[in-house]
Amino acid sequence: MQQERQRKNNYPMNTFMTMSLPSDIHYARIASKTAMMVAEFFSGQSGIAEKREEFCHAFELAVAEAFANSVFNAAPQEKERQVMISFSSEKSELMVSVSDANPEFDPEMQVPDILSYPEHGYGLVLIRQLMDSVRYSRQDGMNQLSMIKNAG
Amino acid sequence: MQQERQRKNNYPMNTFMTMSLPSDIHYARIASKTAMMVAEFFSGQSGIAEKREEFCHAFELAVAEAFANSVFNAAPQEKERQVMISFSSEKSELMVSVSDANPEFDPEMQVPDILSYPEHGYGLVLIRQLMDSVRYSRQDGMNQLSMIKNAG
Amino acid sequence: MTVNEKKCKGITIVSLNGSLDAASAPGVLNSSSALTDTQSIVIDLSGVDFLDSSGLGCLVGIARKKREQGGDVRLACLNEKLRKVFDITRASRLFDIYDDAEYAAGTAAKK
Amino acid sequence: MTVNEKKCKGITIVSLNGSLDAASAPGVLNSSSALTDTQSIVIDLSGVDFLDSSGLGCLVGIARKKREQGGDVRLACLNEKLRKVFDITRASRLFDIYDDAEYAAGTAAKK
Ligand SMILES: Nc1ncnc2c1ncn2[C@@H]1O[C@H](COP(=O)(O)OP(=O)(O)O)[C@@H](O)[C@H]1O
Ligand SMILES: Nc1ncnc2c1ncn2[C@@H]1O[C@H](COP(=O)(O)OP(=O)(O)O)[C@@H](O)[C@H]1O
Repeated sequence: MQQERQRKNNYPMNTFMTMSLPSDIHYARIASKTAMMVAEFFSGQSGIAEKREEFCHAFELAVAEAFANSVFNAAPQEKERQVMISFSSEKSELMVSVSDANPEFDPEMQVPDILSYPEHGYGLVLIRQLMDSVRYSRQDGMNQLSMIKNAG
Repeated sequence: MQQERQRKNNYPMNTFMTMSLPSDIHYARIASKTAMMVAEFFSGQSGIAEKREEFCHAFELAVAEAFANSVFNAAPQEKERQVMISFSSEKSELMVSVSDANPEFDPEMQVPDILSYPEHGYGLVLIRQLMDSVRYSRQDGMNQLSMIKNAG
Repeated sequence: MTVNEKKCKGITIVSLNGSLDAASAPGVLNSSSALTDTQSIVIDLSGVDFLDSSGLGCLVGIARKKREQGGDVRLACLNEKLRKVFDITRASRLFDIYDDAEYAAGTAAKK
Repeated sequence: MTVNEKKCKGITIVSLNGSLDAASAPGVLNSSSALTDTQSIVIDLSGVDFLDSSGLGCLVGIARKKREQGGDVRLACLNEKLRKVFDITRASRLFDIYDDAEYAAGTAAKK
Protein backbone atom coordinates (compact mmCIF):
# COMPACT_ATOMS: atom_id res chain seq x y z
CA MET A 1 0.00 0.00 0.00
CA GLN A 2 2.76 2.38 1.05
CA GLN A 3 4.67 1.36 -2.03
CA GLU A 4 1.61 2.02 -4.20
CA ARG A 5 1.19 5.50 -2.81
CA GLN A 6 4.80 6.27 -3.52
CA ARG A 7 4.44 5.05 -7.03
CA LYS A 8 1.35 7.19 -7.42
CA ASN A 9 3.32 10.22 -6.35
CA ASN A 10 5.86 9.49 -9.02
CA TYR A 11 3.04 9.82 -11.50
CA PRO A 12 1.87 13.41 -11.20
CA MET A 13 -0.89 13.68 -13.75
CA ASN A 14 -3.27 16.46 -14.51
CA THR A 15 -6.90 15.40 -13.98
CA PHE A 16 -9.03 17.11 -16.61
CA MET A 17 -12.34 15.29 -16.45
CA THR A 18 -14.36 13.42 -13.83
CA MET A 19 -17.64 11.52 -13.77
CA SER A 20 -19.77 9.95 -11.10
CA LEU A 21 -22.24 7.32 -12.30
CA PRO A 22 -24.75 5.02 -10.63
CA SER A 23 -23.31 1.65 -9.65
CA ASP A 24 -25.69 -0.03 -12.10
CA ILE A 25 -24.51 -2.23 -14.94
CA HIS A 26 -26.71 -0.37 -17.42
CA TYR A 27 -24.35 2.61 -17.10
CA ALA A 28 -21.29 0.53 -18.04
CA ARG A 29 -21.75 1.25 -21.74
CA ILE A 30 -22.13 4.99 -21.12
CA ALA A 31 -18.89 4.91 -19.11
CA SER A 32 -17.01 2.85 -21.69
CA LYS A 33 -18.20 4.87 -24.69
CA THR A 34 -17.28 8.09 -22.93
CA ALA A 35 -13.83 6.69 -22.21
CA MET A 36 -13.49 5.78 -25.88
CA MET A 37 -14.46 9.32 -26.93
CA VAL A 38 -11.95 10.86 -24.51
CA ALA A 39 -9.26 8.54 -25.87
CA GLU A 40 -10.22 9.45 -29.45
CA PHE A 41 -9.89 13.13 -28.74
CA PHE A 42 -6.67 12.66 -26.76
CA SER A 43 -4.98 10.47 -29.37
CA GLY A 44 -6.19 12.69 -32.19
CA GLN A 45 -4.03 15.39 -30.72
CA SER A 46 -0.93 13.49 -29.77
CA GLY A 47 -1.21 9.97 -31.13
CA ILE A 48 -0.02 8.02 -34.14
CA ALA A 49 -2.89 7.34 -36.54
CA GLU A 50 -2.50 3.57 -36.97
CA LYS A 51 -2.32 2.89 -33.24
CA ARG A 52 -5.31 5.10 -32.56
CA GLU A 53 -8.03 2.47 -32.92
CA GLU A 54 -6.20 0.10 -30.63
CA PHE A 55 -5.64 2.89 -28.10
CA CYS A 56 -9.33 3.85 -28.08
CA HIS A 57 -10.51 0.26 -27.80
CA ALA A 58 -8.15 -0.28 -24.86
CA PHE A 59 -9.86 2.51 -22.93
CA GLU A 60 -13.34 1.44 -24.03
CA LEU A 61 -12.82 -2.14 -22.87
CA ALA A 62 -10.74 -1.43 -19.76
CA VAL A 63 -13.37 0.97 -18.44
CA ALA A 64 -16.14 -1.51 -19.24
CA GLU A 65 -14.29 -4.16 -17.23
CA ALA A 66 -13.41 -1.94 -14.28
CA PHE A 67 -16.93 -0.50 -14.15
CA ALA A 68 -18.54 -3.96 -14.22
CA ASN A 69 -16.22 -5.09 -11.42
CA SER A 70 -17.26 -2.08 -9.35
CA VAL A 71 -20.93 -2.87 -9.87
CA PHE A 72 -20.77 -6.61 -9.31
CA ASN A 73 -18.52 -6.52 -6.25
CA ALA A 74 -20.30 -3.78 -4.34
CA ALA A 75 -20.95 -4.35 -0.66
CA PRO A 76 -24.65 -5.24 -0.48
CA GLN A 77 -25.49 -2.98 2.47
CA GLU A 78 -24.61 0.27 0.72
CA LYS A 79 -27.33 2.15 -1.11
CA GLU A 80 -27.10 4.87 -3.73
CA ARG A 81 -23.66 3.65 -4.69
CA GLN A 82 -21.69 5.58 -7.27
CA VAL A 83 -18.71 4.66 -9.41
CA MET A 84 -16.24 7.50 -9.97
CA ILE A 85 -14.21 7.82 -13.15
CA SER A 86 -11.47 10.35 -13.72
CA PHE A 87 -9.30 11.09 -16.72
CA SER A 88 -5.80 12.48 -16.32
CA SER A 89 -2.89 13.01 -18.64
CA GLU A 90 0.76 13.86 -18.82
CA LYS A 91 2.42 14.35 -22.20
CA SER A 92 1.20 11.52 -24.46
CA GLU A 93 0.00 9.31 -21.59
CA LEU A 94 -3.69 9.05 -20.78
CA MET A 95 -4.81 7.66 -17.42
CA VAL A 96 -8.30 6.61 -16.43
CA SER A 97 -9.07 5.82 -12.80
CA VAL A 98 -12.14 3.93 -11.63
CA SER A 99 -13.02 4.24 -7.93
CA ASP A 100 -15.60 2.66 -5.68
CA ALA A 101 -16.34 2.03 -1.99
CA ASN A 102 -16.24 -1.77 -2.36
CA PRO A 103 -14.23 -4.15 -0.17
CA GLU A 104 -10.48 -4.24 -0.83
CA PHE A 105 -9.34 -6.72 -3.50
CA ASP A 106 -6.22 -8.19 -5.01
CA PRO A 107 -5.67 -6.71 -8.47
CA GLU A 108 -3.07 -9.34 -9.41
CA MET A 109 -5.60 -12.16 -9.77
CA GLN A 110 -4.68 -14.53 -12.60
CA VAL A 111 -7.07 -15.91 -15.20
CA PRO A 112 -8.06 -19.54 -14.58
CA ASP A 113 -7.00 -22.17 -17.13
CA ILE A 114 -8.94 -21.46 -20.31
CA LEU A 115 -9.29 -25.17 -21.10
CA SER A 116 -11.50 -25.59 -18.02
CA TYR A 117 -14.05 -23.24 -19.67
CA PRO A 118 -14.06 -20.49 -17.03
CA GLU A 119 -17.04 -18.15 -17.39
CA HIS A 120 -15.53 -15.44 -15.16
CA GLY A 121 -12.19 -14.02 -14.11
CA TYR A 122 -11.02 -12.47 -17.39
CA GLY A 123 -11.58 -8.81 -16.45
CA LEU A 124 -8.37 -7.83 -14.69
CA VAL A 125 -6.31 -9.93 -17.09
CA LEU A 126 -7.76 -7.98 -20.01
CA ILE A 127 -7.11 -4.68 -18.27
CA ARG A 128 -3.49 -5.56 -17.56
CA GLN A 129 -2.89 -6.62 -21.17
CA LEU A 130 -4.68 -3.67 -22.79
CA MET A 131 -2.90 -1.03 -20.73
CA ASP A 132 0.75 -0.07 -20.37
CA SER A 133 0.47 0.05 -16.61
CA VAL A 134 -2.17 -0.55 -13.95
CA ARG A 135 -2.04 0.71 -10.38
CA TYR A 136 -4.28 -0.23 -7.51
CA SER A 137 -4.65 1.82 -4.37
CA ARG A 138 -6.83 1.60 -1.30
CA GLN A 139 -7.37 4.86 0.57
CA ASP A 140 -10.11 6.14 2.88
CA GLY A 141 -12.22 3.06 2.26
CA MET A 142 -12.08 3.49 -1.50
CA ASN A 143 -10.58 1.28 -4.19
CA GLN A 144 -8.95 3.08 -7.08
CA LEU A 145 -7.79 1.26 -10.18
CA SER A 146 -5.68 3.55 -12.36
CA MET A 147 -4.98 2.47 -15.93
CA ILE A 148 -2.38 4.21 -18.05
CA LYS A 149 -1.57 3.94 -21.74
CA ASN A 150 0.71 5.90 -24.01
CA ALA A 151 -0.85 7.23 -27.21
CA GLY A 152 2.53 7.57 -28.91
CA MET B 1 -33.60 35.09 -8.36
CA GLN B 2 -35.57 34.45 -5.19
CA GLN B 3 -38.42 33.33 -7.34
CA GLU B 4 -36.11 31.00 -9.27
CA ARG B 5 -34.90 29.36 -6.11
CA GLN B 6 -38.42 28.76 -4.95
CA ARG B 7 -39.29 27.20 -8.24
CA LYS B 8 -36.24 24.97 -7.97
CA ASN B 9 -37.39 23.77 -4.58
CA ASN B 10 -40.69 22.77 -6.08
CA TYR B 11 -38.73 20.47 -8.33
CA PRO B 12 -37.10 17.93 -6.03
CA MET B 13 -35.21 15.66 -8.37
CA ASN B 14 -32.85 12.84 -7.67
CA THR B 15 -29.38 13.51 -9.14
CA PHE B 16 -27.94 10.22 -10.34
CA MET B 17 -24.96 11.21 -12.48
CA THR B 18 -22.52 14.10 -12.64
CA MET B 19 -19.63 15.09 -14.89
CA SER B 20 -17.02 17.79 -14.86
CA LEU B 21 -15.36 18.53 -18.22
CA PRO B 22 -12.79 21.01 -19.43
CA SER B 23 -14.27 24.27 -20.69
CA ASP B 24 -12.97 23.49 -24.17
CA ILE B 25 -15.21 23.25 -27.21
CA HIS B 26 -13.65 19.92 -28.22
CA TYR B 27 -15.40 18.31 -25.26
CA ALA B 28 -18.84 19.52 -26.39
CA ARG B 29 -19.42 16.42 -28.47
CA ILE B 30 -18.40 14.12 -25.60
CA ALA B 31 -20.88 15.97 -23.37
CA SER B 32 -23.68 15.89 -25.92
CA LYS B 33 -23.22 12.24 -26.86
CA THR B 34 -23.15 11.27 -23.21
CA ALA B 35 -26.38 13.20 -22.66
CA MET B 36 -27.90 11.36 -25.60
CA MET B 37 -26.87 8.00 -24.15
CA VAL B 38 -28.32 8.86 -20.74
CA ALA B 39 -31.57 9.92 -22.43
CA GLU B 40 -31.61 6.69 -24.44
CA PHE B 41 -31.26 4.59 -21.35
CA PHE B 42 -33.77 6.68 -19.40
CA SER B 43 -36.42 6.65 -22.11
CA GLY B 44 -35.85 2.98 -22.81
CA GLN B 45 -37.10 2.32 -19.32
CA SER B 46 -39.98 4.74 -19.02
CA GLY B 47 -40.59 6.26 -22.44
CA ILE B 48 -42.87 5.70 -25.41
CA ALA B 49 -40.94 4.21 -28.33
CA GLU B 50 -41.92 6.62 -31.10
CA LYS B 51 -41.04 9.73 -29.10
CA ARG B 52 -37.75 8.25 -28.02
CA GLU B 53 -35.61 9.55 -30.88
CA GLU B 54 -36.95 13.04 -30.47
CA PHE B 55 -36.37 12.85 -26.72
CA CYS B 56 -32.76 11.73 -27.14
CA HIS B 57 -32.00 14.35 -29.79
CA ALA B 58 -33.41 17.05 -27.51
CA PHE B 59 -30.85 16.16 -24.83
CA GLU B 60 -28.04 15.74 -27.34
CA LEU B 61 -28.64 19.16 -28.87
CA ALA B 62 -29.58 21.06 -25.71
CA VAL B 63 -26.39 19.93 -23.97
CA ALA B 64 -24.31 20.81 -27.04
CA GLU B 65 -25.79 24.32 -26.99
CA ALA B 66 -25.47 24.86 -23.26
CA PHE B 67 -21.92 23.50 -23.24
CA ALA B 68 -20.85 25.72 -26.14
CA ASN B 69 -22.34 28.74 -24.36
CA SER B 70 -20.38 27.88 -21.24
CA VAL B 71 -17.15 27.63 -23.23
CA PHE B 72 -17.60 30.74 -25.39
CA ASN B 73 -18.80 33.04 -22.62
CA ALA B 74 -16.19 32.17 -20.01
CA ALA B 75 -14.55 35.01 -18.14
CA PRO B 76 -11.10 35.32 -19.71
CA GLN B 77 -9.17 35.63 -16.45
CA GLU B 78 -10.11 32.20 -15.15
CA LYS B 79 -7.85 29.27 -15.90
CA GLU B 80 -8.52 25.57 -15.69
CA ARG B 81 -12.22 26.22 -16.11
CA GLN B 82 -14.60 23.30 -15.92
CA VAL B 83 -18.17 22.85 -17.07
CA MET B 84 -20.33 20.75 -14.75
CA ILE B 85 -23.15 18.59 -16.01
CA SER B 86 -25.60 16.72 -13.83
CA PHE B 87 -28.47 14.40 -14.64
CA SER B 88 -31.49 14.12 -12.38
CA SER B 89 -34.86 12.50 -12.67
CA GLU B 90 -38.27 12.24 -11.10
CA LYS B 91 -40.80 9.77 -12.48
CA SER B 92 -40.69 10.07 -16.29
CA GLU B 93 -38.94 13.48 -16.30
CA LEU B 94 -35.26 13.76 -17.05
CA MET B 95 -33.35 16.92 -16.13
CA VAL B 96 -29.88 17.92 -17.25
CA SER B 97 -28.16 20.89 -15.62
CA VAL B 98 -25.15 22.66 -17.07
CA SER B 99 -23.17 24.87 -14.68
CA ASP B 100 -20.24 27.25 -15.05
CA ALA B 101 -18.52 30.12 -13.26
CA ASN B 102 -19.21 32.59 -16.11
CA PRO B 103 -20.75 36.05 -15.69
CA GLU B 104 -24.50 36.13 -15.06
CA PHE B 105 -26.69 36.21 -18.18
CA ASP B 106 -30.29 36.59 -19.25
CA PRO B 107 -31.66 33.21 -20.36
CA GLU B 108 -34.74 34.76 -22.00
CA MET B 109 -32.81 36.21 -24.97
CA GLN B 110 -34.83 36.08 -28.19
CA VAL B 111 -33.50 34.98 -31.58
CA PRO B 112 -32.85 37.87 -33.97
CA ASP B 113 -34.93 38.13 -37.15
CA ILE B 114 -33.95 35.18 -39.34
CA LEU B 115 -34.29 37.25 -42.53
CA SER B 116 -31.33 39.39 -41.44
CA TYR B 117 -29.13 36.28 -41.66
CA PRO B 118 -27.99 36.13 -38.03
CA GLU B 119 -24.99 33.84 -37.54
CA HIS B 120 -25.42 33.64 -33.76
CA GLY B 121 -28.07 33.76 -31.11
CA TYR B 122 -29.97 30.54 -31.84
CA GLY B 123 -28.69 28.52 -28.87
CA LEU B 124 -31.08 29.39 -26.06
CA VAL B 125 -34.03 29.52 -28.48
CA LEU B 126 -33.28 25.94 -29.51
CA ILE B 127 -32.96 24.86 -25.90
CA ARG B 128 -36.30 26.40 -24.93
CA GLN B 129 -38.08 24.77 -27.87
CA LEU B 130 -36.51 21.33 -27.44
CA MET B 131 -37.24 21.10 -23.72
CA ASP B 132 -40.47 21.10 -21.74
CA SER B 133 -39.05 23.56 -19.25
CA VAL B 134 -35.84 25.50 -18.70
CA ARG B 135 -34.76 27.08 -15.43
CA TYR B 136 -31.87 29.43 -14.85
CA SER B 137 -30.34 30.08 -11.47
CA ARG B 138 -27.37 32.07 -10.25
CA GLN B 139 -25.90 30.95 -6.94
CA ASP B 140 -22.44 31.28 -5.33
CA GLY B 141 -21.03 32.83 -8.50
CA MET B 142 -22.23 29.94 -10.66
CA ASN B 143 -24.73 29.87 -13.51
CA GLN B 144 -26.92 26.81 -13.69
CA LEU B 145 -29.17 26.11 -16.64
CA SER B 146 -31.55 23.23 -15.89
CA MET B 147 -33.39 21.64 -18.77
CA ILE B 148 -36.27 19.25 -18.20
CA LYS B 149 -38.18 16.99 -20.58
CA ASN B 150 -40.78 14.32 -20.03
CA ALA B 151 -40.09 10.97 -21.69
CA GLY B 152 -43.77 9.95 -21.57
CA MET C 1 -15.72 16.85 -40.31
CA THR C 2 -14.64 15.96 -43.84
CA VAL C 3 -15.50 18.03 -46.91
CA ASN C 4 -15.69 16.72 -50.49
CA GLU C 5 -16.51 18.40 -53.78
CA LYS C 6 -17.89 17.14 -57.07
CA LYS C 7 -19.34 18.78 -60.18
CA CYS C 8 -22.83 17.95 -61.41
CA LYS C 9 -24.46 19.76 -64.36
CA GLY C 10 -21.84 22.49 -64.01
CA ILE C 11 -22.72 23.10 -60.37
CA THR C 12 -20.37 22.22 -57.50
CA ILE C 13 -21.87 19.93 -54.87
CA VAL C 14 -20.03 20.22 -51.56
CA SER C 15 -20.61 17.19 -49.31
CA LEU C 16 -20.09 17.59 -45.60
CA ASN C 17 -19.57 14.54 -43.36
CA GLY C 18 -19.57 14.30 -39.59
CA SER C 19 -20.78 16.74 -36.95
CA LEU C 20 -21.29 20.31 -38.11
CA ASP C 21 -21.03 22.01 -34.74
CA ALA C 22 -19.26 24.60 -32.63
CA ALA C 23 -16.02 22.61 -32.75
CA SER C 24 -15.97 21.92 -36.48
CA ALA C 25 -17.81 24.89 -38.04
CA PRO C 26 -14.87 27.34 -37.87
CA GLY C 27 -12.70 25.00 -39.95
CA VAL C 28 -15.29 24.24 -42.62
CA LEU C 29 -14.98 27.53 -44.52
CA ASN C 30 -11.25 26.98 -45.01
CA SER C 31 -11.67 23.46 -46.31
CA SER C 32 -13.35 24.35 -49.61
CA SER C 33 -13.09 27.59 -51.57
CA ALA C 34 -16.42 26.75 -53.25
CA LEU C 35 -18.10 27.56 -49.91
CA THR C 36 -16.76 31.12 -49.91
CA ASP C 37 -16.43 32.21 -53.55
CA THR C 38 -19.26 33.75 -55.62
CA GLN C 39 -20.46 30.68 -57.55
CA SER C 40 -23.78 28.99 -56.78
CA ILE C 41 -23.43 25.65 -55.01
CA VAL C 42 -25.35 22.79 -53.48
CA ILE C 43 -24.38 21.59 -50.00
CA ASP C 44 -25.11 17.90 -49.52
CA LEU C 45 -25.79 17.28 -45.83
CA SER C 46 -26.57 13.55 -46.09
CA GLY C 47 -23.35 12.75 -44.20
CA VAL C 48 -24.01 15.22 -41.39
CA ASP C 49 -25.34 13.33 -38.38
CA PHE C 50 -25.43 16.27 -36.00
CA LEU C 51 -25.96 20.02 -36.44
CA ASP C 52 -25.96 22.61 -33.70
CA SER C 53 -26.61 26.36 -33.75
CA SER C 54 -22.99 27.14 -34.64
CA GLY C 55 -23.24 24.80 -37.61
CA LEU C 56 -26.46 26.47 -38.63
CA GLY C 57 -24.83 29.89 -38.23
CA CYS C 58 -22.07 28.74 -40.56
CA LEU C 59 -24.60 27.76 -43.26
CA VAL C 60 -26.48 31.04 -42.80
CA GLY C 61 -23.22 32.96 -43.19
CA ILE C 62 -22.41 31.11 -46.41
CA ALA C 63 -25.88 31.93 -47.79
CA ARG C 64 -25.62 35.60 -46.89
CA LYS C 65 -22.21 36.04 -48.56
CA LYS C 66 -23.17 34.11 -51.71
CA ARG C 67 -26.37 36.09 -52.15
CA GLU C 68 -24.70 39.44 -51.55
CA GLN C 69 -22.47 38.54 -54.48
CA GLY C 70 -25.22 37.25 -56.75
CA GLY C 71 -24.67 33.57 -56.09
CA ASP C 72 -26.80 31.10 -54.18
CA VAL C 73 -26.66 28.00 -52.01
CA ARG C 74 -29.13 25.12 -51.96
CA LEU C 75 -29.20 22.43 -49.31
CA ALA C 76 -29.87 18.73 -49.81
CA CYS C 77 -30.54 15.64 -47.71
CA LEU C 78 -31.29 16.88 -44.22
CA ASN C 79 -32.18 14.13 -41.77
CA GLU C 80 -34.93 14.54 -39.14
CA LYS C 81 -32.54 15.95 -36.55
CA LEU C 82 -31.26 18.63 -38.92
CA ARG C 83 -34.77 19.54 -40.09
CA LYS C 84 -35.74 20.09 -36.47
CA VAL C 85 -32.98 22.71 -36.11
CA PHE C 86 -34.11 24.44 -39.31
CA ASP C 87 -37.75 24.39 -38.26
CA ILE C 88 -37.26 25.75 -34.74
CA THR C 89 -35.03 28.60 -35.87
CA ARG C 90 -37.15 29.21 -39.00
CA ALA C 91 -33.94 28.95 -41.03
CA SER C 92 -35.98 26.84 -43.47
CA ARG C 93 -37.28 30.21 -44.73
CA LEU C 94 -33.74 31.12 -45.82
CA PHE C 95 -32.97 28.01 -47.86
CA ASP C 96 -34.31 25.94 -50.71
CA ILE C 97 -34.04 22.45 -49.30
CA TYR C 98 -34.05 19.34 -51.52
CA ASP C 99 -34.15 15.62 -50.87
CA ASP C 100 -31.56 14.93 -53.57
CA ALA C 101 -28.29 16.78 -54.20
CA GLU C 102 -28.14 16.09 -57.97
CA TYR C 103 -31.73 17.23 -58.45
CA ALA C 104 -30.86 20.40 -56.52
CA ALA C 105 -27.87 20.93 -58.83
CA GLY C 106 -30.19 20.53 -61.83
CA THR C 107 -32.59 23.21 -60.63
CA ALA C 108 -29.67 25.51 -59.86
CA ALA C 109 -28.23 24.99 -63.36
CA LYS C 110 -31.56 25.80 -65.05
CA LYS C 111 -32.00 29.06 -63.19
CA MET D 1 -28.73 -6.76 -28.16
CA THR D 2 -30.92 -8.43 -30.77
CA VAL D 3 -30.75 -12.13 -31.64
CA ASN D 4 -31.82 -13.68 -34.97
CA GLU D 5 -31.82 -17.25 -36.21
CA LYS D 6 -31.65 -18.81 -39.66
CA LYS D 7 -31.01 -22.31 -41.02
CA CYS D 8 -28.17 -22.99 -43.45
CA LYS D 9 -27.29 -26.54 -44.64
CA GLY D 10 -29.34 -27.89 -41.73
CA ILE D 11 -27.31 -25.93 -39.19
CA THR D 12 -28.80 -23.04 -37.19
CA ILE D 13 -26.88 -19.77 -37.49
CA VAL D 14 -27.59 -17.46 -34.55
CA SER D 15 -26.74 -13.83 -35.33
CA LEU D 16 -26.08 -11.48 -32.44
CA ASN D 17 -26.28 -7.70 -32.93
CA GLY D 18 -25.19 -4.93 -30.60
CA SER D 19 -22.93 -5.00 -27.53
CA LEU D 20 -22.37 -8.42 -25.98
CA ASP D 21 -21.39 -7.27 -22.52
CA ALA D 22 -22.12 -7.45 -18.81
CA ALA D 23 -25.47 -5.71 -19.28
CA SER D 24 -26.72 -7.77 -22.22
CA ALA D 25 -25.08 -11.18 -21.75
CA PRO D 26 -27.50 -12.48 -19.07
CA GLY D 27 -30.47 -11.97 -21.42
CA VAL D 28 -28.90 -13.60 -24.47
CA LEU D 29 -29.36 -17.20 -23.36
CA ASN D 30 -33.11 -16.69 -22.94
CA SER D 31 -33.55 -15.13 -26.36
CA SER D 32 -32.82 -18.23 -28.43
CA SER D 33 -33.25 -21.86 -27.42
CA ALA D 34 -30.71 -22.84 -30.09
CA LEU D 35 -28.02 -21.33 -27.82
CA THR D 36 -28.85 -23.69 -24.98
CA ASP D 37 -30.11 -26.94 -26.53
CA THR D 38 -27.88 -29.81 -27.67
CA GLN D 39 -27.69 -29.11 -31.43
CA SER D 40 -24.50 -27.79 -33.07
CA ILE D 41 -24.75 -24.15 -34.11
CA VAL D 42 -22.80 -21.27 -35.64
CA ILE D 43 -22.83 -17.91 -33.87
CA ASP D 44 -22.46 -15.03 -36.32
CA LEU D 45 -20.79 -12.13 -34.52
CA SER D 46 -20.60 -9.73 -37.48
CA GLY D 47 -23.17 -7.47 -35.84
CA VAL D 48 -21.41 -7.37 -32.47
CA ASP D 49 -19.48 -4.11 -32.19
CA PHE D 50 -18.32 -4.59 -28.61
CA LEU D 51 -17.50 -7.63 -26.49
CA ASP D 52 -16.36 -7.59 -22.88
CA SER D 53 -15.28 -10.37 -20.53
CA SER D 54 -18.88 -11.11 -19.48
CA GLY D 55 -19.82 -11.49 -23.14
CA LEU D 56 -16.87 -13.81 -23.63
CA GLY D 57 -17.87 -15.77 -20.51
CA CYS D 58 -21.33 -16.21 -22.02
CA LEU D 59 -19.86 -17.69 -25.23
CA VAL D 60 -17.53 -19.95 -23.23
CA GLY D 61 -20.50 -21.18 -21.19
CA ILE D 62 -22.46 -22.00 -24.35
CA ALA D 63 -19.48 -23.96 -25.74
CA ARG D 64 -19.02 -25.93 -22.54
CA LYS D 65 -22.69 -26.97 -22.32
CA LYS D 66 -22.95 -27.88 -26.00
CA ARG D 67 -19.81 -30.01 -25.89
CA GLU D 68 -20.79 -31.77 -22.69
CA GLN D 69 -23.90 -32.89 -24.58
CA GLY D 70 -22.14 -33.87 -27.80
CA GLY D 71 -22.91 -30.70 -29.73
CA ASP D 72 -20.63 -27.88 -30.80
CA VAL D 73 -20.48 -24.15 -31.45
CA ARG D 74 -18.50 -22.37 -34.14
CA LEU D 75 -17.97 -18.63 -34.27
CA ALA D 76 -17.93 -16.43 -37.35
CA CYS D 77 -17.05 -12.86 -38.31
CA LEU D 78 -15.15 -11.42 -35.35
CA ASN D 79 -13.93 -7.87 -35.90
CA GLU D 80 -10.50 -6.69 -34.70
CA LYS D 81 -11.80 -5.61 -31.31
CA LEU D 82 -13.39 -9.00 -30.66
CA ARG D 83 -10.31 -10.89 -31.86
CA LYS D 84 -8.25 -8.92 -29.37
CA VAL D 85 -10.42 -10.20 -26.50
CA PHE D 86 -10.11 -13.78 -27.75
CA ASP D 87 -6.35 -13.47 -28.19
CA ILE D 88 -5.58 -11.95 -24.78
CA THR D 89 -7.68 -14.50 -22.89
CA ARG D 90 -6.54 -17.35 -25.17
CA ALA D 91 -10.22 -18.17 -25.73
CA SER D 92 -9.29 -18.60 -29.41
CA ARG D 93 -8.00 -22.02 -28.31
CA LEU D 94 -11.56 -23.01 -27.34
CA PHE D 95 -13.28 -22.10 -30.59
CA ASP D 96 -13.13 -22.74 -34.30
CA ILE D 97 -13.37 -19.24 -35.70
CA TYR D 98 -14.43 -18.55 -39.30
CA ASP D 99 -14.60 -15.45 -41.49
CA ASP D 100 -17.94 -16.50 -42.97
CA ALA D 101 -20.99 -17.85 -41.13
CA GLU D 102 -22.34 -19.93 -44.04
CA TYR D 103 -18.95 -21.52 -44.66
CA ALA D 104 -18.80 -22.35 -40.93
CA ALA D 105 -22.25 -23.96 -41.19
CA GLY D 106 -21.01 -26.02 -44.16
CA THR D 107 -18.03 -27.41 -42.23
CA ALA D 108 -20.28 -28.19 -39.26
CA ALA D 109 -22.75 -30.02 -41.49
CA LYS D 110 -20.03 -32.20 -43.06
CA LYS D 111 -18.64 -33.33 -39.73
N1 LIG E 1 -13.90 -2.92 -8.00
C1 LIG E 1 -13.82 -4.07 -7.31
N2 LIG E 1 -14.31 -4.15 -6.07
C2 LIG E 1 -14.22 -5.30 -5.36
N3 LIG E 1 -13.65 -6.42 -5.82
C3 LIG E 1 -13.14 -6.40 -7.07
C4 LIG E 1 -13.19 -5.24 -7.86
N4 LIG E 1 -12.60 -5.51 -9.06
C5 LIG E 1 -12.20 -6.79 -8.99
N5 LIG E 1 -12.51 -7.35 -7.80
C6 LIG E 1 -12.23 -8.73 -7.38
O1 LIG E 1 -11.31 -9.31 -8.29
C7 LIG E 1 -11.87 -10.50 -8.88
C8 LIG E 1 -11.38 -10.69 -10.29
O2 LIG E 1 -11.93 -9.73 -11.16
P1 LIG E 1 -11.97 -10.00 -12.73
O3 LIG E 1 -10.61 -10.38 -13.18
O4 LIG E 1 -12.54 -8.81 -13.38
O5 LIG E 1 -12.90 -11.24 -12.92
P2 LIG E 1 -14.45 -11.42 -12.61
O6 LIG E 1 -15.00 -10.08 -12.25
O7 LIG E 1 -15.00 -11.98 -13.87
O8 LIG E 1 -14.49 -12.38 -11.46
C9 LIG E 1 -13.37 -10.31 -8.77
O9 LIG E 1 -14.05 -11.53 -8.80
C10 LIG E 1 -13.47 -9.60 -7.41
O10 LIG E 1 -13.38 -10.52 -6.37
N1 LIG F 1 -23.23 29.81 -19.93
C1 LIG F 1 -23.27 31.13 -20.24
N2 LIG F 1 -22.43 31.99 -19.62
C2 LIG F 1 -22.47 33.30 -19.90
N3 LIG F 1 -23.27 33.84 -20.83
C3 LIG F 1 -24.13 33.05 -21.49
C4 LIG F 1 -24.18 31.66 -21.23
N4 LIG F 1 -25.11 31.11 -22.04
C5 LIG F 1 -25.63 32.12 -22.75
N5 LIG F 1 -25.05 33.30 -22.44
C6 LIG F 1 -25.37 34.62 -23.02
O1 LIG F 1 -26.57 34.50 -23.76
C7 LIG F 1 -26.36 34.87 -25.12
C8 LIG F 1 -27.27 34.11 -26.04
O2 LIG F 1 -26.89 32.76 -26.11
P1 LIG F 1 -27.35 31.88 -27.34
O3 LIG F 1 -28.83 32.03 -27.49
O4 LIG F 1 -26.87 30.50 -27.13
O5 LIG F 1 -26.68 32.51 -28.61
P2 LIG F 1 -25.14 32.66 -28.99
O6 LIG F 1 -24.35 31.88 -27.99
O7 LIG F 1 -25.06 32.12 -30.37
O8 LIG F 1 -24.90 34.15 -28.91
C9 LIG F 1 -24.89 34.64 -25.36
O9 LIG F 1 -24.38 35.40 -26.43
C10 LIG F 1 -24.30 35.05 -24.01
O10 LIG F 1 -24.19 36.45 -23.94
